[in-house]
Amino acid sequence: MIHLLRVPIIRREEPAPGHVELWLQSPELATSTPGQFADVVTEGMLRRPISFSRIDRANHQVAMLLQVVGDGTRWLAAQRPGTMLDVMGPLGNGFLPPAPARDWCLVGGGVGIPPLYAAVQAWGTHTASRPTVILGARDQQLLLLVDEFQALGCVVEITTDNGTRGRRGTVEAPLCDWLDSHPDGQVYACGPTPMLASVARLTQGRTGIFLALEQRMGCGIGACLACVIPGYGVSGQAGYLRVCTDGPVFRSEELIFE
Amino acid sequence: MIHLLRVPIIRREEPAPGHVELWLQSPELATSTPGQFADVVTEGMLRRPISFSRIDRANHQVAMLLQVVGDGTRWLAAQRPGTMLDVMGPLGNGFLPPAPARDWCLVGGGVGIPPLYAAVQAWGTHTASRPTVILGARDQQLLLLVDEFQALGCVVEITTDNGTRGRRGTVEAPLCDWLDSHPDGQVYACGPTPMLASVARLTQGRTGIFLALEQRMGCGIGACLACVIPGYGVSGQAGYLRVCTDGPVFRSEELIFE
Amino acid sequence: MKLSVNLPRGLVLKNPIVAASGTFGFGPEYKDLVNIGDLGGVSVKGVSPEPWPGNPPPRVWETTGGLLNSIGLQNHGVEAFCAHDLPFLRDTGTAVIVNIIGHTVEEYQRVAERLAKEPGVSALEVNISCPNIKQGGMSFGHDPDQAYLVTQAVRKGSDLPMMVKLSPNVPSPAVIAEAVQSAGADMISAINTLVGLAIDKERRRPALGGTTGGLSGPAIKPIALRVVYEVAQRVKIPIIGMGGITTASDVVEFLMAGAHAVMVGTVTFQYPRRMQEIVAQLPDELLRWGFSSVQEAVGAALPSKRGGLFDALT
Amino acid sequence: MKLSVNLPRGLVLKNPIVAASGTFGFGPEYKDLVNIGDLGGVSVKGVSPEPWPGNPPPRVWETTGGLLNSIGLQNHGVEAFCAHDLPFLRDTGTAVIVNIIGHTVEEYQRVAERLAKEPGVSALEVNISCPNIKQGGMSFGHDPDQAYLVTQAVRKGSDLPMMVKLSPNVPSPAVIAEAVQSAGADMISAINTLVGLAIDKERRRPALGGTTGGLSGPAIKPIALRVVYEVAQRVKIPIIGMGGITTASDVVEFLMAGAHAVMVGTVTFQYPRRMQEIVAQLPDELLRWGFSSVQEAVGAALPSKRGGLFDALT
Ligand SMILES: Cc1cc2nc3c(=O)[nH]c(=O)nc-3n(C[C@H](O)[C@H](O)[C@H](O)COP(=O)(O)OP(=O)(O)OC[C@H]3O[C@@H](n4cnc5c(N)ncnc54)[C@H](O)[C@@H]3O)c2cc1C
Ligand SMILES: Cc1cc2nc3c(=O)[nH]c(=O)nc-3n(C[C@H](O)[C@H](O)[C@H](O)COP(=O)(O)OP(=O)(O)OC[C@H]3O[C@@H](n4cnc5c(N)ncnc54)[C@H](O)[C@@H]3O)c2cc1C
Ligand SMILES: Cc1cc2nc3c(=O)[nH]c(=O)nc-3n(C[C@H](O)[C@H](O)[C@H](O)COP(=O)(O)O)c2cc1C
Ligand SMILES: Cc1cc2nc3c(=O)[nH]c(=O)nc-3n(C[C@H](O)[C@H](O)[C@H](O)COP(=O)(O)O)c2cc1C
Ligand code: FES
Ligand code: FES
Repeated sequence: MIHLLRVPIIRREEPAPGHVELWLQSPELATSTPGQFADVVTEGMLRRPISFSRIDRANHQVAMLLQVVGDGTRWLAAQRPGTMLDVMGPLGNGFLPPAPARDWCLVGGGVGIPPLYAAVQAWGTHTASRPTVILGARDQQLLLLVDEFQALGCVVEITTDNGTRGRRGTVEAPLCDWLDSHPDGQVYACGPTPMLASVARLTQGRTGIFLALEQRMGCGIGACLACVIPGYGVSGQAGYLRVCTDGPVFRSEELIFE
Repeated sequence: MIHLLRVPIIRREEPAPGHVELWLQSPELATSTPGQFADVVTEGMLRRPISFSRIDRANHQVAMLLQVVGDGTRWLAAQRPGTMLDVMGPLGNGFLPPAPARDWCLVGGGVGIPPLYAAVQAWGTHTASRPTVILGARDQQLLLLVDEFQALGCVVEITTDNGTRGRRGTVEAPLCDWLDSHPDGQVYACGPTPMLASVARLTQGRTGIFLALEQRMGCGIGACLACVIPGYGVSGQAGYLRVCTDGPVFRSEELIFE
Repeated sequence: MKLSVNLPRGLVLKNPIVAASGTFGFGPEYKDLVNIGDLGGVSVKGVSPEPWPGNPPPRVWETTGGLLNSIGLQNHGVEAFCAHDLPFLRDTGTAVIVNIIGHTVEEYQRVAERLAKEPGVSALEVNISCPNIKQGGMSFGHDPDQAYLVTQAVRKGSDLPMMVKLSPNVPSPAVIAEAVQSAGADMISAINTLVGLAIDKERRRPALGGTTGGLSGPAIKPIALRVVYEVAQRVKIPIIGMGGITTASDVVEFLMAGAHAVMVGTVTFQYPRRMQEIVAQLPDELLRWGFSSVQEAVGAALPSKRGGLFDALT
Repeated sequence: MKLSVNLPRGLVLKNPIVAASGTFGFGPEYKDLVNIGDLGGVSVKGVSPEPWPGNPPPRVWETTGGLLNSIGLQNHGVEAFCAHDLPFLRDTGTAVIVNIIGHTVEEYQRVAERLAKEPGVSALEVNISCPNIKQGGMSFGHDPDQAYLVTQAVRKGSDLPMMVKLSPNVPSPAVIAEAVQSAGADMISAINTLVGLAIDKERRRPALGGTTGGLSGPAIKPIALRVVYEVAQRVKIPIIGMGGITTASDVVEFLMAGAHAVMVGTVTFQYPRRMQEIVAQLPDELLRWGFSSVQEAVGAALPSKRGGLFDALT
């Protein structure tokens, strides 16, 4: 059930330079599954899609971790506790939890990291093994939630393009290592499309690989067909899938990357 | 000399319901003549033309008395002391002072009243007789600056359309009376165009009748030819005159009202 | 206040607020959020005889006061529409307007014939902004003769109330309106989007996957009002006006310019309930400007209603 | 960074920022506020052979992100312009572009001939959005043949560098661009305003004295970019782009879409010094997107520069 809500900001933090995390009080949003998102009114013509970095059902709270990239996120990041936001959600399909007996690994880049954190929070303790988390960024300053993942008991591997922290390079190398040592492992990935394309390529033939995509959106609820990406529909035919309602989380075999 | 200025609001008052008076600190604007105006940046695409209600050369201050009629004036009226406004001015031609030996009368309606008050402030004490001020409004609530005119020693006559204060009706009746008893009197008028048309008709044949007009403006400095009204140019030919630079104050014989 | 609008061939809208094609999906998408039965009507996204794939993403881009879209008329074809979408809409109690598209005159006629057989369709809206693939891709809506032929074919295909939707990308949409009126159109809807483009400086290419896109939203309202105002003086059939409407005040402007009803599009993305809010506010807004019914406002700013004052100096 | 732009027939702009016709008067109006010599050029308001009175007021009306104007090309004629205005501009050190208008082909030619004799004119800009009174008032800019004839006549009348200014109110401005190129135009300027209308609900009539007006400002930027992008692929002559520019970032978009220089209009009313600010910021803005000169950015988003990537999926 999708709701149109006015929800208060109850807490605001700045976890990294240019990033702001906003806690919202909302029983409706707190029913979300990790990977789902909300669409928020800012100042532009369209709402802005933002995932949940934390989902606290017990306390009826969710959080959003924003990177300031343009006018909409700048406006949102400037809001203070007490402000009411105009939010539509929860939207889209979230991640399915890992199969009880299978190992799992999370691969995140940039603002793809927050929904993965929500996933580990939700399932971290009910699974076969503690998950491995591979985080990539251009620079160490852009890494998000490293300590939080560690606090949940995850094995965290870091890569930076410029080598300022962890391995120099992309997430591909540590992911290859992990895949080699976990032949039946499942992967959850969220981040820039080229990263997701790598993950899809490296995991080809496996099942239980979930990728969360981004696309520019219009309506956020499946009506406008703006947010499409190439993939295979229910019929198995190649065509366009909607990130807002068919996703944002897809099984890798549903998607077509060129 | 026209200036592009950032000037601070130093005082803010609410002289009547829906009206706000803002005092600005600016040596440049304080050189203005009564009847001149400034063009202020608000939120729209165009600046908003506003006259000065007070010009205090000694203290380098001017005031603007605003009626809230739309988004621009609403924004301006909401600004607080300390805010810097983006103001262009002084603009246009002001009133010429009355001839030393002639009686004078001021006829004002709505937001046409403030510049007349600036005029009396500037000249009130240097003239043959204390001026008569005829103020018209739809309702007594919309009358501006009555006490202030009286404090300067003016004879104030009031008309309201609904009879809630002073004579019921328009400014025409008291103006006719005044004109009858002051055959050589000069008139200064500012207000809605139909009121100015009446003044022009009733004063036909007289000299020294000054009318301050309003028109929707583009540039405010004579470049776009948006703010025109029908009249006679320097050549004496009928055509369009610019309110922003040929006016806003015109001699009545320059104007054509139909 | 009576808000209902009577249109040709018995089409009745319970109020003059209709969801614009392409912004309200094929029917069920907004059902969690909008009480669809409260709307005057819903015009569904364009439906073609066979499925159309649409354009590559990205498909939307924001501009000042506007939205560019290059959806490219993606739809799963008239059969799927009749099977999966129409049954939902039919039961909502709103007028169901099916926006139809084709690449040839025959394709338009085929969709119209198919829909004529299907219960629950209140009216057809013929979108003539599609490229005519038999005539080198030039839009049907850019040429009065082409527009005439499409309208005539749809008229042959169906007895449903039919409106033809004008493109604003021509010097005189009123000429197209005259052509479709004479070909049997019952109503005009106007306007469709204006062709625009945005640059993605980072990728050094046009921002939209479809290169150009259609501009909608408040930015185009003055153009929409101009088209409605001009068309209203050239045809006798009613006009459904649209383009940039976001408030009840905007609706009154379109009525005064000559529209009998309006469609509301882009604003729904940001405020899904705005159409319902407008319906609720419309009576007060009409009264505010001195109108005691929708009908009274229609054309109130047209020269014919203003007794020749039209070109006088203010 | 080198900002100067070399254009046909020896026209050199010291930078690519030119004041758009009709928004900077006839020259001296902004002299208290703007250092005119810092601008790449000034295009003066349209000049006709005889004085034109213009339209009744009101002549401007704000819209979302845009401005409607119905000035109606008021001007005091070419003789008064040469006597009173040109001498001022000639001495400012900026390129003086004279926007010329007429109601017949002969009128355009007459203004061009008169200006060809006058020292200090850097270029002519032929505004073909005027109604052709010999052909029933249809705009010269809406028909390639009419546009051809006007351009040819101006070419006959003068050897000055000449640009023809396109109307966006046609399905394909590129077709008009091809016509004027073949008639001898040295450059294209684009776009002029779009025809719009506003309703004054209080007076129950169109808001503008001229009924309809021209829409300018950020609202039309996507349409302007589309026209520049399309024209750049159809003609070989340089384009001066405009429509809704308010920042150096906008300028880079127009350059990437294929413009060699730009004109800046409506924003000047609100921020008279914005053009100078843009000139100052342009080098940094170009560097930010990886360009080390104006020339490098020109057409960077065109398919020809993108090695066929153009229609690929993102
Ligand atoms: C399902 C989903 C989940 C997301 N979760 C997060 C999150 O948790 N934290 C976070 O910081 N960001 C997230 N994003 C990205 C976020 O939506 C964009 O950064 C934001 O919309 C940019 O808006 P802006 O006005 O600041 O930037 P501008 O560049 O000014 O935006 C202009 C336009 O681009 C759109 N846009 C720009 N970038 C993106 C993008 N990457 N994806 C979709 N639309 C985009 C905007 O919605 C808007 O229409 C998510 C995106 C999607 C689709
Ligand atoms: C020379 C001059 C002096 C003025 N002095 C004062 C004054 O001292 N105090 C005061 O309250 N008002 C004054 N006005 C009127 C004031 O400019 C308008 O009320 C104001 O521009 C309305 O803007 P808005 O955004 O609130 O209203 P909106 O109605 O939203 O404005 C829309 C547009 O209309 C224009 N506009 C609306 N009404 C007028 C008008 N009457 N004259 C000119 N443009 C208008 C606005 O500039 C804008 O372009 C003066 C006008 C002029 C021309
Ligand atoms: C995303 C989107 C998709 C659209 N799809 C269609 C369509 O399929 N058929 C059609 O006739 N119009 C379509 N339109 C145009 C709208 O119906 C409407 O004419 C236009 O958007 C102007 O109204 P607005 O400014 O209220 O949005 C679409 C508009 C948008 C924004
Ligand atoms: C008030 C006004 C007057 C204009 N007058 C003319 C004119 O005389 N000749 C002309 O070719 N264009 C004229 N234009 C159009 C502009 O030169 C320009 O093409 C248009 O405004 C788009 O640019 P902008 O969005 O930066 O304003 C005028 C525009 C405005 C706003
Ligand atoms: S954003 Fe409209 S369908 Fe996904
Ligand atoms: S407002 Fe531009 S000339 Fe007066």
